[in-house]
Amino acid sequence: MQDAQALRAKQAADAGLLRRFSLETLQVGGLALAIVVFAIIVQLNFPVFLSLPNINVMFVNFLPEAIIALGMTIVIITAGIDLSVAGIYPFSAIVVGLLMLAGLPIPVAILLTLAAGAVVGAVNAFISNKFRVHPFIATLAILLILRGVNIIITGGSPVSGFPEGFAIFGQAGIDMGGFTLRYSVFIWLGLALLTGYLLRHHRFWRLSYFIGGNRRSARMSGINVERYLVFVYMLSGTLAAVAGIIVASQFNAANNSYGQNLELRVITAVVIGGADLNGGAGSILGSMLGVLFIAMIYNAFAMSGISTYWQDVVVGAMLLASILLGEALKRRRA
Amino acid sequence: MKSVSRYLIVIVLLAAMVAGSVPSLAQDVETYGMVVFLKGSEFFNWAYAGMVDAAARIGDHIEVQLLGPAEWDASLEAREIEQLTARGVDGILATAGDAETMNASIDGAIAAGIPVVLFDSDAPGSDRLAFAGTNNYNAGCSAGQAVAEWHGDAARVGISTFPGPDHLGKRVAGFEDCLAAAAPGAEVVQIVNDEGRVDGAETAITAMLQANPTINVIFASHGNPGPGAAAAVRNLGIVGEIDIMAFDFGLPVLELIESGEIRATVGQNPYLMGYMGMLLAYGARHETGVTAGTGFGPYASLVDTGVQILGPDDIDPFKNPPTFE
Amino acid sequence: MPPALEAKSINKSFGSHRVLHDVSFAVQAGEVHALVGENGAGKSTLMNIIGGIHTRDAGELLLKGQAIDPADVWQARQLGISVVFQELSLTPNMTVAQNIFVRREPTKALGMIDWQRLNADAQALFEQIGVEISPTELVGNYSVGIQQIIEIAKAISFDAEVIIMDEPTSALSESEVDRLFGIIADLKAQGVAIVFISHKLGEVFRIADRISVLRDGEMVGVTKPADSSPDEIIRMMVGRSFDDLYPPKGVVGDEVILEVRELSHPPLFHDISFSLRKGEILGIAGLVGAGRTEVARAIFGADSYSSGSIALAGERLDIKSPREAIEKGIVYLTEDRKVMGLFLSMTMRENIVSAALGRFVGALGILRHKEIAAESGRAMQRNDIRPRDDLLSVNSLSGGNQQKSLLAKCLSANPKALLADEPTRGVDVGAKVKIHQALRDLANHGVGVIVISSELPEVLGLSDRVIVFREGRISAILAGDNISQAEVMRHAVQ
Amino acid sequence: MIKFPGLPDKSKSLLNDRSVILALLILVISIALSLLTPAFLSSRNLTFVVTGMTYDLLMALGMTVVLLLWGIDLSVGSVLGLTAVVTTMLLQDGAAIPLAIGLGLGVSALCGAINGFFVAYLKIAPFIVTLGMMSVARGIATVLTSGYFVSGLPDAYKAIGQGRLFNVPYMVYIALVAVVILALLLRNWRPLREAFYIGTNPEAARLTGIRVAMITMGGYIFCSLMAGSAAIFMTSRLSMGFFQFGLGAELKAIAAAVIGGASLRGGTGSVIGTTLAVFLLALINNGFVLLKGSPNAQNVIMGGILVVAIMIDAYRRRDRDEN
Repeated sequence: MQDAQALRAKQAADAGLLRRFSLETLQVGGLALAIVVFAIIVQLNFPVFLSLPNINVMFVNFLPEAIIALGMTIVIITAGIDLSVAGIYPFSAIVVGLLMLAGLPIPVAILLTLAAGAVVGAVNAFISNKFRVHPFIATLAILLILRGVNIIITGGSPVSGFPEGFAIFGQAGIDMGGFTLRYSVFIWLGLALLTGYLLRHHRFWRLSYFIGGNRRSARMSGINVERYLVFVYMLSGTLAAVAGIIVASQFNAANNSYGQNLELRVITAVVIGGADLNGGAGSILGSMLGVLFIAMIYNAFAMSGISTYWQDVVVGAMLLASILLGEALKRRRA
Repeated sequence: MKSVSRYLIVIVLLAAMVAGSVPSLAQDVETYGMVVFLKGSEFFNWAYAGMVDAAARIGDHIEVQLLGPAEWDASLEAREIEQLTARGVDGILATAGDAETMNASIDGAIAAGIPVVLFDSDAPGSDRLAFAGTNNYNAGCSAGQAVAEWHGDAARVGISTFPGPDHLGKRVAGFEDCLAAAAPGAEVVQIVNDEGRVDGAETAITAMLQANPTINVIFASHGNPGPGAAAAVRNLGIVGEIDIMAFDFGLPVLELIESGEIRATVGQNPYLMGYMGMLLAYGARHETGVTAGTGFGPYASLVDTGVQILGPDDIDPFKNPPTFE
Repeated sequence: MPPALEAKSINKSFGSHRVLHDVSFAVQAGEVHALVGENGAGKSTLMNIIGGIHTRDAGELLLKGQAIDPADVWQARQLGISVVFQELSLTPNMTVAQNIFVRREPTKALGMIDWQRLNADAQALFEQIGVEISPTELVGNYSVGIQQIIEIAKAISFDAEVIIMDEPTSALSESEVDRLFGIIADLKAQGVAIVFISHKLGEVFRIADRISVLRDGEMVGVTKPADSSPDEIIRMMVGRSFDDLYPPKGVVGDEVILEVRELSHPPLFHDISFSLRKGEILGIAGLVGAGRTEVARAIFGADSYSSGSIALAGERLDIKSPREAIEKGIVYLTEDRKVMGLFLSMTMRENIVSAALGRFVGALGILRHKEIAAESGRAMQRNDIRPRDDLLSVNSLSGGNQQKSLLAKCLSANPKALLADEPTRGVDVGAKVKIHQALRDLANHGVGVIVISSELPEVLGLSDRVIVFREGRISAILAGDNISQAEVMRHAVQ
Repeated sequence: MIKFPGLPDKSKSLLNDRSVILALLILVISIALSLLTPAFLSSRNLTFVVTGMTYDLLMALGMTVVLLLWGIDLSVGSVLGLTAVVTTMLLQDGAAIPLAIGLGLGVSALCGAINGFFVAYLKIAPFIVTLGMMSVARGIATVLTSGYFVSGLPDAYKAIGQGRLFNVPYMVYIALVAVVILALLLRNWRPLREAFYIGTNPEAARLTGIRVAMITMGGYIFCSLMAGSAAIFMTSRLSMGFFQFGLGAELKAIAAAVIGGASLRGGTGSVIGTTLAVFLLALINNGFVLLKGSPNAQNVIMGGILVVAIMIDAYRRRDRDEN
């Protein structure tokens, strides 16, 4: 009786503005607001900015990052990190190309490539689980190895000359007049909606929040954390392979140079989107907004003709600013 | 909610910065973009200077801008071309970090009616209108011939390069072929990976020279290993015993040529690449009625900007590279 | 009728160390069976074997007469055995309902969670056990006490036939303990078998139907509360008797060491004023969440306060960090030794001298290792920390010795005033006596000691005066030899 | 009588068991290399192996301290680039050498201070803070130089990296002195001893009266200063400044520190271990060139070494992790 009253009183006291919304809502909302304001200001100066062709380019250009960010979000929710995506991405672009050039039918080549991405992900998880090293180190090792492997299997030269039907995944699309709405956008949209929905509502996928929030208690709840992480890293690897296949199709070529610093761009986007590197927090919606935000900054640079030398400075500063925002919100609620 | 507003202030400042640099949107302004595969390189700055000067010659209604990824990633470069296409610029000068990767984006720009001229490295499989640049095989060849002249059959060469970029492969192949042709007794002893870095070149070349004391020539296949090779030779205290053939004329290379530590460098003509590129693109934008696209008319399809082997007497014109902003 | 759960001749060794030796134990349906023993006696290991965390080397587990062999916690729970762990198994960033039903969420098609049913189920569960907790609130927003109740609700939700509670009251206030005991009585009436592990003999005698005592991995006896007494149980636990858990009180001087005036930090605490005299042990009682820890941490500079003043030996202090407090001579012994007190993977020596490194530096901050070793050796002996090897990592010590190390760490800083927050939490009787004695010795040497404890007998037995906290305010300051538990409780709740 | 045995083995002793493993590996590889190629075992070659590893060593030492504090610093490579550019541009403009070096190091210290401030006082995850700084510092270096090489450095400045004593470059001595001093300090100096406490349990360290924030910030400043020192050596040795100096150096430094015994979970780290690890990696690189290995395989080898190091470490820890 006594405590119930005290509790109610406490809840009433806590029900300030900040408490009424979840942290996630606030962070995602703030980011969405920032995107809108930014877009309006750029639009006022460059009327072409919000034209459909330009918006299309913004999306298409960061499609690989967006797809990889889906997996990275879940990895980060489980308090992990996956640097190897920047190796898997060119690796799968090369592999799918080599397999097709070897005469395999397109669907077979794609399936084998997706499987290869999943296997690399499984290796990441295996090293991290089995040898109890932080995934940062395990995936870093795999990233270095893959960068080397990519050079070796291509001999340093590009792979190209893919069969015609392959273009459907990254180049072909619906003609919208001024531009082509690529099918790959739908692939991304489908994957994003699917992972977003599952992560929110599916019993198994939600376990990632438990694992990231308190690994020990996840174990106590009978979750096989190690096995779950294998799933998560395989997912991340597979999504990186999807992105690699799309980019190979988009450029009708594959090259070991693809994906330089891609891991950092993806992590930046996911973190700007509100995911917590300590695990337990993050959302697909937030991450996608994060990718959009970065895509807009890059595009605004191309638009404005400001020396692109400033690009790195601005992206870095935005990252820090968004973190400060997140911290400020958290502290205000605490 | 104070923190949110603080966040917004940052955004507004950023946007204001973008907005502040807006060019006047007068009707007759034409915008041309240059896309390079490694932004922030002295070499491409020369090319951009050529573009800027050519644009100024055409008239002050021409605006130019430089874009490109900070790291060597051909797919990022293709993205920049797509962004310029979406923006609807009047012409694009691009250099192909990887020819195959660039084809689709270049074709997309051409399809959108934007003339695309390649410079420095070509994408011959694309619909690009023209190429102005060095024939990399020939550039390597010139270096090979020069080395053959220096040492004849006695030449024992170590090469510093890094795996990946297409044009480096061509330079090395040209070097090897022409050296073999001009001096059949000469030999390429070892090729090392400098990871594209100056300090990487120093470490790798130092080790190479010790493993192979017979080496008397080092060929640097790109701009960075030249100074690294000089440092390596200095390390071993054999300055003067090893001839270094560098590539390009970055200021450190020039300095080392003056001091005698580098014997010569393969000088390309990036300024002309940018200058010609601009003229070619402008020519394509404003066709004259003379049939174009066949290599005859206001723009040619291939312009070889050539190379020259630069020794101590040839380097003065390169000592004051252009600056921007 | 076979017992609800029976363990027969369980043996378990870790490496060469034998933890359980032929232990047999049984609990009937509808019975509350207390399991007591010193730390390291093997209680937790026994429960971990029953709960599926550890595997046994030999022996049998029978659930209602059927042999079982749970491979992990999950399996054990599905068999009907739920362990309520001392370290909470909840995830703070998820809602209450999600935590309770993790992996068992009611789902719609394809494994999609049915959120409405999930929250309704949790609501129903809380109504069943008569508590008011919001299923949609994040667990992290509730106090440890409430979390403990959520944890128990989770155990109940498995339709458990056997519920094992490992020190369930260690973080609970008195009223929360009452609530818990009400729940236990209900469960008992429903025929659930309950194993109740606790150090608090008062509670054990209050609720248990039978008491089993473990000592050094062997079952030394089973008895009924009516046929026994706390003294006898203690004798069974330690193999010898204790006349008194508490040292004789000392002589309190007149000189005030610590003077706290109108310290406030709404909403946590308001207008806290008291003085601590030289040689005095001042007890602070009150419910968990009444602001006791918060005040101590504010005095120590670990958290801030909004108004009021603190003076040490007449000198007004403006302490902003624990460092300044320690330099001035105020030391705080934290209630949570693992998270906030000790450096578990570091050696005992490094732990003991950690707060006093400043005393062992020479020019330019270079440490004098010889003096450090000497100080650490002295502290090991003075506090009777075993094993007597200060180069072992603290990880490898028992809970009691860890707590003694924590005390040694605080003492090595040469405090003038020591704020000891739950100095004997989770510690067995033997270590408890030693810690009590150490605190009294300290007071006798002229140090002012404040003891915050949720165990009323401890507060009363140890303290010269007792301050009672209620809802962030001081509700009474009691002095004299004959303060009664009832009197303290009255001030704490009313 | 209580006995006082020597210092505990864990990370306090100059030679912990990780170092022994590394030393053995180095020995094995050295023997193999000297049998395989005569060029390896010359004092000249070894001198240059050591010279070549100096930059990596300085950065790995800085990283060791940051890892010890349960942090990470991804910005060291960029800070190196920025310091290199700032120092050489000042020299190019005619600034006095000490002034240029001082300002250059000042810039690196400032980067470290900003990292440290965010991490220590605002309590933001170091991974993200330094990721941001990585972008910002590299970006500023790019903006400053517009991509040009910086050259025309005074001879007296070049002498720092190129000068020799007994045929060994000065910077090797300086690096050795840095190793010895840091090893001693890590064992005996109060702030660095306190870093072990902070890395093991930051909250407990705070309640123990340790200046957690200040020491953490100091660690980041130190780490950046080491990167800045590497920049001074690199620019004077190569007689040039370039904004891309140090590209990718952060991953090398982290790998070396981890192979040398530091943990990403804080609280451990060894100067000797890190030094040996850097040496090991340099030896392998050297052997790779001496044996005329294919340049393409180098990355695979480096990644493979990291994996092997992880496995060895897991094997070594297998007993400790029992509980």
